[in-house]
Amino acid sequence: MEVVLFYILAGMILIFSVLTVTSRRILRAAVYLLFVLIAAAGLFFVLQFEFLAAVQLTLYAGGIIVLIIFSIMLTSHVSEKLEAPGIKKTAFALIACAAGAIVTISTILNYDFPAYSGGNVDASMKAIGTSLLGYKENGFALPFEVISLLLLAAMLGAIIIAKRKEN
Amino acid sequence: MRHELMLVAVGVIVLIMDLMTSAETKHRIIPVAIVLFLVNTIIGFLPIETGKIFGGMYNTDDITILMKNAMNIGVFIIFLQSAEWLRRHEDRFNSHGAYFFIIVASLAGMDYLISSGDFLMFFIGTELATIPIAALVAIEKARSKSAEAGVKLILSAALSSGITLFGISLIYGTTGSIYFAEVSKAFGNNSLQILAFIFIFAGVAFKISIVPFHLWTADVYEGAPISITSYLSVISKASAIFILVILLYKVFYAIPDIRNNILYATSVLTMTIGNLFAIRQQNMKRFLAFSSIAQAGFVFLGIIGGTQIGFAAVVYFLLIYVFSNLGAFGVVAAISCATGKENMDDYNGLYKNNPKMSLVMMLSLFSLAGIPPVAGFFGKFFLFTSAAKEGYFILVLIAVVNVTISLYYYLLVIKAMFINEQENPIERIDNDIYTKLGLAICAAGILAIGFFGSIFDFINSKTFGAM
Amino acid sequence: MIDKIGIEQFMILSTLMFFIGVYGFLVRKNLITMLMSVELILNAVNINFVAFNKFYYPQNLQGHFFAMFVIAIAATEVAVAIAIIISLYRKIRTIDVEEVDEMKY
Amino acid sequence: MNSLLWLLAIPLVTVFVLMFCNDRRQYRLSAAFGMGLQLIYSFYLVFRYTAERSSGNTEQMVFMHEYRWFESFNIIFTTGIDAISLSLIVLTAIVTFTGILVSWNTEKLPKEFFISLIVLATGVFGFFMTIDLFTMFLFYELAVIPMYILIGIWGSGKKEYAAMKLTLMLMGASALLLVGILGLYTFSSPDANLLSFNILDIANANIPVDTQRFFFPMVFIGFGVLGALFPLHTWSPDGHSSAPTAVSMLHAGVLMKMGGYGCLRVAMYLLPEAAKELAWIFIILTTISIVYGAFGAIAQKDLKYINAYSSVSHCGLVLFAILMMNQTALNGSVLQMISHGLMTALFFALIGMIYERTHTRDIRLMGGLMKIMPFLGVCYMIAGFASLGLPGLSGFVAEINVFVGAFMHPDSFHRVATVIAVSSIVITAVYILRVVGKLLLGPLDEEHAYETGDARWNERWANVILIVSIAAIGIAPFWLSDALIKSLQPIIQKLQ
Amino acid sequence: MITESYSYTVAIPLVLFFSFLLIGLAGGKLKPIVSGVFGTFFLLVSTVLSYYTAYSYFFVDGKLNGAYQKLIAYDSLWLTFTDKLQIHMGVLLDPISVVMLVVITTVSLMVHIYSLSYMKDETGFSRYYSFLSLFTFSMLGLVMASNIFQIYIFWELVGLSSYLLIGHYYERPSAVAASKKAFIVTRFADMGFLVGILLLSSFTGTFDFLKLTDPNGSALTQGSAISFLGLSVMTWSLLLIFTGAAGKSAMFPLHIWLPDAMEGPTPVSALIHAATMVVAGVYLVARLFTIYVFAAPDALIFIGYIGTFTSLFAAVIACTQTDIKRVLAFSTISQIGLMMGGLGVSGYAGAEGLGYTASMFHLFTHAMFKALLFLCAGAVIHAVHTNELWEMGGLKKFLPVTNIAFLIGCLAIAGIPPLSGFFSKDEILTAAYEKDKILFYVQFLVAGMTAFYMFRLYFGIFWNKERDYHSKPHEAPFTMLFSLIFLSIAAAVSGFIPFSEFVTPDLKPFESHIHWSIAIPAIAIAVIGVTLASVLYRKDSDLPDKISISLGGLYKAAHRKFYIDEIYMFITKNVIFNYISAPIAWFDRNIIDNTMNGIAAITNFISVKIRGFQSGQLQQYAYVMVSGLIIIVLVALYFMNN
Repeated sequence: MEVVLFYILAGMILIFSVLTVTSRRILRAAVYLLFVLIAAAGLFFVLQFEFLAAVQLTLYAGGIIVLIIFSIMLTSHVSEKLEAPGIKKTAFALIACAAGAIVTISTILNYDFPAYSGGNVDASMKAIGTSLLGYKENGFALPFEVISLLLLAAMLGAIIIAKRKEN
Repeated sequence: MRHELMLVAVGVIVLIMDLMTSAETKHRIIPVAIVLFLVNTIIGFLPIETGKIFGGMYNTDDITILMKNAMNIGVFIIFLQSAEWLRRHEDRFNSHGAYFFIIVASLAGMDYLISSGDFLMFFIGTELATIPIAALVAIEKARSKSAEAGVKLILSAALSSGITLFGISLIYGTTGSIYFAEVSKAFGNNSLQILAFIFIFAGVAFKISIVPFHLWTADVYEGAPISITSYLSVISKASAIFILVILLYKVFYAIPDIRNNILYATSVLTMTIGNLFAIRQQNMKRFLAFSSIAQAGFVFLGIIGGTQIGFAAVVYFLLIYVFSNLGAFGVVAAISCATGKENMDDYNGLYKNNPKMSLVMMLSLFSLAGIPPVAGFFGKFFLFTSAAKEGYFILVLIAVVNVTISLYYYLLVIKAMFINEQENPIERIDNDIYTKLGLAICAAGILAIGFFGSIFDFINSKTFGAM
Repeated sequence: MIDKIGIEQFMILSTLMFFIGVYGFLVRKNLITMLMSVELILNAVNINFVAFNKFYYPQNLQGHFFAMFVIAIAATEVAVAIAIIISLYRKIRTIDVEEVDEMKY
Repeated sequence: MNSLLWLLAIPLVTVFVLMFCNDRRQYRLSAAFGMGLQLIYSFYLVFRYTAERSSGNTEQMVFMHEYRWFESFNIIFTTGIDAISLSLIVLTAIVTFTGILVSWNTEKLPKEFFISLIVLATGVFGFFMTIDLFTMFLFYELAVIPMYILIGIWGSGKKEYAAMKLTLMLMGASALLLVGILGLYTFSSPDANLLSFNILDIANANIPVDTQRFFFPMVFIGFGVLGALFPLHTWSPDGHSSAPTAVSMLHAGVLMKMGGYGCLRVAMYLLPEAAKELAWIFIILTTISIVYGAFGAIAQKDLKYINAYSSVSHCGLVLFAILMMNQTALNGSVLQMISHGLMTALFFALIGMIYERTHTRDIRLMGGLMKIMPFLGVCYMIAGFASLGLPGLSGFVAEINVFVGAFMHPDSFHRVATVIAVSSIVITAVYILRVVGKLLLGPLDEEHAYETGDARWNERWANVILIVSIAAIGIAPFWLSDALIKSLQPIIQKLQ
Repeated sequence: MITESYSYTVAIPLVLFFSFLLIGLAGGKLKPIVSGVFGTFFLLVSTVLSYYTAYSYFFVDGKLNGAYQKLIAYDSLWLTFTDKLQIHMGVLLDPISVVMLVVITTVSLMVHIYSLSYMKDETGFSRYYSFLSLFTFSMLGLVMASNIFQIYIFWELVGLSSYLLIGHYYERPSAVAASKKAFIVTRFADMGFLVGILLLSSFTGTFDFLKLTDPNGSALTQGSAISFLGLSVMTWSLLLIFTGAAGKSAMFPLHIWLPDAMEGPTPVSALIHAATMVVAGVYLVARLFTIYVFAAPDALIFIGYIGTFTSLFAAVIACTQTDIKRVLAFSTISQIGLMMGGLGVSGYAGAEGLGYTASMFHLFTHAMFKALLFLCAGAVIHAVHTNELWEMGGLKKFLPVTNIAFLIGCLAIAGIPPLSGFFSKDEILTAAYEKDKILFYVQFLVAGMTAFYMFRLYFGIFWNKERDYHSKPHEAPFTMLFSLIFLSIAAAVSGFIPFSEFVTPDLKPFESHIHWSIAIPAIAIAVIGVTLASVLYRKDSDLPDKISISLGGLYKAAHRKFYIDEIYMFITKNVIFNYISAPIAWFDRNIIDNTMNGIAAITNFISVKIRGFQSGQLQQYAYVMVSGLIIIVLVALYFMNN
């Protein structure tokens, strides 16, 4: 069951990823990206990280994609078709990415991964909550706090840039 | 942790004040922010406990504290130098508070970065240091270059953090931890981990602008407001170098050969290419951008041997680099702010009307070039010495040849200021007290650091060597 | 069950996704689509983290949290990036990356 | 305070005082006063040194003082002098002082000029008084850099090109030198914690011959470029001809000596085995230098170019002598450094004065100047005679030491090289007399509007000081030579 | 042998050095005549001391066990090369140096006195006297030198003073050129001298004459064993030293500077270029004679041949010159050639040393009569303001004293008894006859030619047709005449000095007497020469022109000094300047310099070429980044797996 699900999701991810980066209609690309993200959330479900899947759906699918779509609306016409990238550019990029992928995958395949040792991950809300606020090892209070600073700063930054001139 | 908390406090106070002041009185924030930051800088020097907290996510030791203090001083100087610019551009963006807050937050990010004990804090620190700054890069709405620079920075930064993250994920997968201490134990000599290491290295190298990850640098430096350019070229670069050393010698120390070969090659490439590009630059900011790329190449000479003294030389060099580069940027900023001129040709005959600024510029450039008796000489000399001690004579030779090339273009600026003449040289510029103070601090630092050998000895006593 | 799949499959998936993202970043002409490619990259990383967490290190939640923070940071990154892109768009009326080359050489 | 530190303190205080002066009178008076004091002090040092030696001090270096600087690298600023460095210090003091006298009427930015000049001199003083490689290198670069500004601002002709070329070539050379110095440092002790930059310490270290072979060329070329080693001498003609008078004096008179001194003190002394093995390459190069420079000078038309090529030839002789590695030749090389320093300073001073009056340096456009400026003319002839090695002037003493020393080698390679080198005395005579004939003698070229007037008091003093020094060495070389020989012994022992 | 009693001799040159400094530094402020008187006074002091030295050396205490001693009268260390090899400044007294002292001071004093009026109206009078002092100082230092390096030092200094004095009229381009030529040619020769010294000292290990010329010493044997290109190293070094001597003494082919040197004031020609400096080469060979004769007889033979050839060569040219000073100059060359020839045929011990003695004798007498001739020529030129022989004539009635003096000089040089030249020349011819007949015949011929060209000069000046003079020539003032008279007497009587009693190679006197079998033919040929000259030149006739036309090319060649000057000109101007110097200068500016500039240009070129990387295209940046990353990975993995 999970195996099948995995392959379905993986297939979805790959196909939609490819579509995301190749579709010439920008809005469609955004939608394909959404599918990729949802599929990834599906994978998280399969791996029993329900909370993360939820975060993925809300933040990514809900937040980021919406943001992206808004910005697309602001900057381009919906019907507009993107120019296809130059052949040379595509070819070079393909070569580089293919080479990268081949190298990485072959390295991965050569790596002697240990056997599956996982049991059930305790990704319950309680465990997540304790970890998130823990300040001992495997506690994530510090990053959690720091990221709030990041969010504040980034928000301010985004605001002062996006704000139109006041005159 | 005090440094970071202090910074957050300073940032928040400034931000609240910004909210409470009206548009007409906005400029009053500037002195307050500067004084607050000065207080913060001074407090940073008070003794502080070292150790690990948050289960090892956050480490401090004497050398990180020293580094943080140095960065504080640097940012203080940047604040001093940007006061004039902020006042003049008041109408363009009405948010001094945001400006100060973002820089302070970003600085806090760097503090976290160099204190980080795990990859998560490393990653968040990096992003905190970069993302808000990207916003500031794009802040000058009147100039399209500013926005272009912002786009280039944030997109390439995103790509680089993607690459780093991929590496981190592989490290996590193969070692089972994101904590440096545990990763280092499990890290070994196998292909996948080396691949992961290189991915992470690429991410950090991007921040340091190491060839071939450097191309964003010049465009971003040129487009950004000068104070942000100085920030990126000095503080951001310094912290990235620092964390690179920690990664190389506290985490990935098990692969000395590969590490050294990579450092060797990238170092040679970086200084050579940085220099070759710098030769032809006309825009001062772009010029300093390439010069700072080349400088980063030299730093690797201190890192490559992996000795304690080498690391001390790196920190010492960074300390000097803060003063030298900020001195140069300070002058560029003052001139750009007063006249809008940023080209080298505009500097012709600068000495005639602005002798003091020309002298500060000269000192800074000499320091960058490594000419005695200013501090840069000592910084470079020690980098080279530490590499030579480990037998990297050819590398040192390449480096010193590059120093000579770099001298050429530094001399071009000096030539413009002192030797060339033009009919209408830049008029006498009356800098405000902040700029003067900022330049004076730089000049004093450049002149003094080399003479007090104890500074280096102090650093050396605090640093760690190869594991 | 999940152990039937094997970590390699996850990793190949993520690697492919990663490089598809990189490819997108390298060829897409629109700044926003480049940003979307970055999201692909980050997601690929997340899959890795989560899979490793699940497969080998279930005793704690490091991979899980890492993925979470990555998502959060991705969000801020996108926010700021979009703000800058829009600001740029206001100036030069285009978001074609190939036309963003006022500064060069 | 250590007696040697005054050599740094006096110029630095002078620079400091200069910063607060505000008219030309004050600038030049304080500069002249400071450098005059330095000159007096350097003579006082000679006195102290002689007293020290006669009281039985047989240390290699006297007035040794150590100032710990960078403990971590074991960098210790160590001062100390022997007769070689002392005589070069005195030379520097003389040339600097006369340089200031010659620049008495600098119009353009006089304050900056004097400051740069004194900073340059400080570098040279520092270079000669230290015996640790780190500080030596520091002062070396300190002396080279003000050159750029001095030539660039106050120079003439293709000054920017010349300044850049000079600076880059010298700094390029210092790149090699730096690697060499770091190599010496690295191999100065088998124990990594006891590495040292101190020359005396390194001299005691047994550096493997393979290593020496690697570093010797670097150090030798590094210093050699400053000593105008063929084919890396091309900075010299352009640089000297574009530089203002005092700078040419200091550069040709003193800075080029740093090259020779460095070759002797660092390359030969610290890397003796490699020196013996590789000397032949450099003997060939320096022999070419000697003859090539002299022939080059024959074809020149610009007074400064003539003198610059002549410097190539004479400095070639310095390096040539150093490579001969015996007491007489080494003594000759030091004497030649001093002698060339004095006479080339005199030459450049005179060329500057003549130029000031005729507004040209092209010898084809001048003639019969002896008639209207006899004092300068006589001085020029004396300089010329010193240059062509006339007995009674310093050049002769130096040259015969070199030739006699070089000829002590019984093999034909050295002898042929020596004979070729000896031939330079004829070629030198040719170009010197050619200039003297065209410039000073013959009918007066009335067409050129000469500013009449012979030397002014400051110029007279400058010339007289230099000429007296040249003649003193030429007439009574024994004292100097004897002191030098004693100080050369440690180096010679290493080279045996 | 070191002696204290002669230590005052060191003052002989030093007085003059002081005089040089005094007049030279204060010259501008003194009245010209005061400088002249000062100079003359100091020289007088020197002269008196020299005479006293000569007296006490030769007649009081110079001799020990029947042989004259080499005395070191003064010695001080000047420069140390090594513990063994040192340059001393010293005074060596032996017969030849004492004789030279007398010669130099005498002639110099005469010239000083003569110049008081001769140079009276010239600018640079003080300068002239200071340089004369310098010259005399250097020359005295040269002859008194106790070691070969000291000789070299003063050798250079006399060269300098010669340069300065030739160029006295420095506004005349010809004088400047002549002085330059003199200096450079002798300098070139000195280079050989220096190399010779270096070579000699490198295997004998000493510069000291006492050691070098000790016939029993070790110096003579060293170096003879090592050979180079067929000759022993010793021979090489002595030949090289002879090069120096040849340069100074104007031996063929280094003679070219001497005729030109006549551009200097005439008294200078008398002093330097006739009596003293030009014989320094002879003196040098005589000084080293022991070593020549024992260690390198080949070199000595060579010297003999060179000297004799030069004497013939110069005599031929002298017959064709029309500038009276140049005739005298070639005559000088010719006579010095004879001296060299005399040295070349000499042996060492006893009467075999006749050549040596004769040579020094001739040096002595030649100094007197040649100085006399030059001073007379000066008086003539003073009177008629020209140097051209054919612009003079019939002066005997205007210049009676000069006429007589000149005649005495001519008779002396022609070798007519009982004037001095006869005795010395006779000894040279005798020595040659005994050693080498070829040399004898050549010298014999030269003797005749000498008589011919000297009387050609004499008759040309004082007899012949009277020319139109701008102003009536008048006799020289008293100071000049005094010198002429003094020197006439010396030239007339100095032949009676029994030189072999005093000056011999082995320092032991021997008896010598006139060899009538050689003397009579010699007198005969001299008389023939005089007669021939009298026939041709006593009256104005076109016979000389006819003869010269009939000689054709030969005459022209001789008149043009056998084109030696042109050859030199070609070598210096074309070969050295155009084919060596100018190309080197070009090479330096264009090849070497452009290599350096080229490095800079290449750097710049690369910089331009790679700027495409910085295209401003974000995606290209990213592409470089990604591909860079992948390349690093590939390389790293490759190295790891290998």
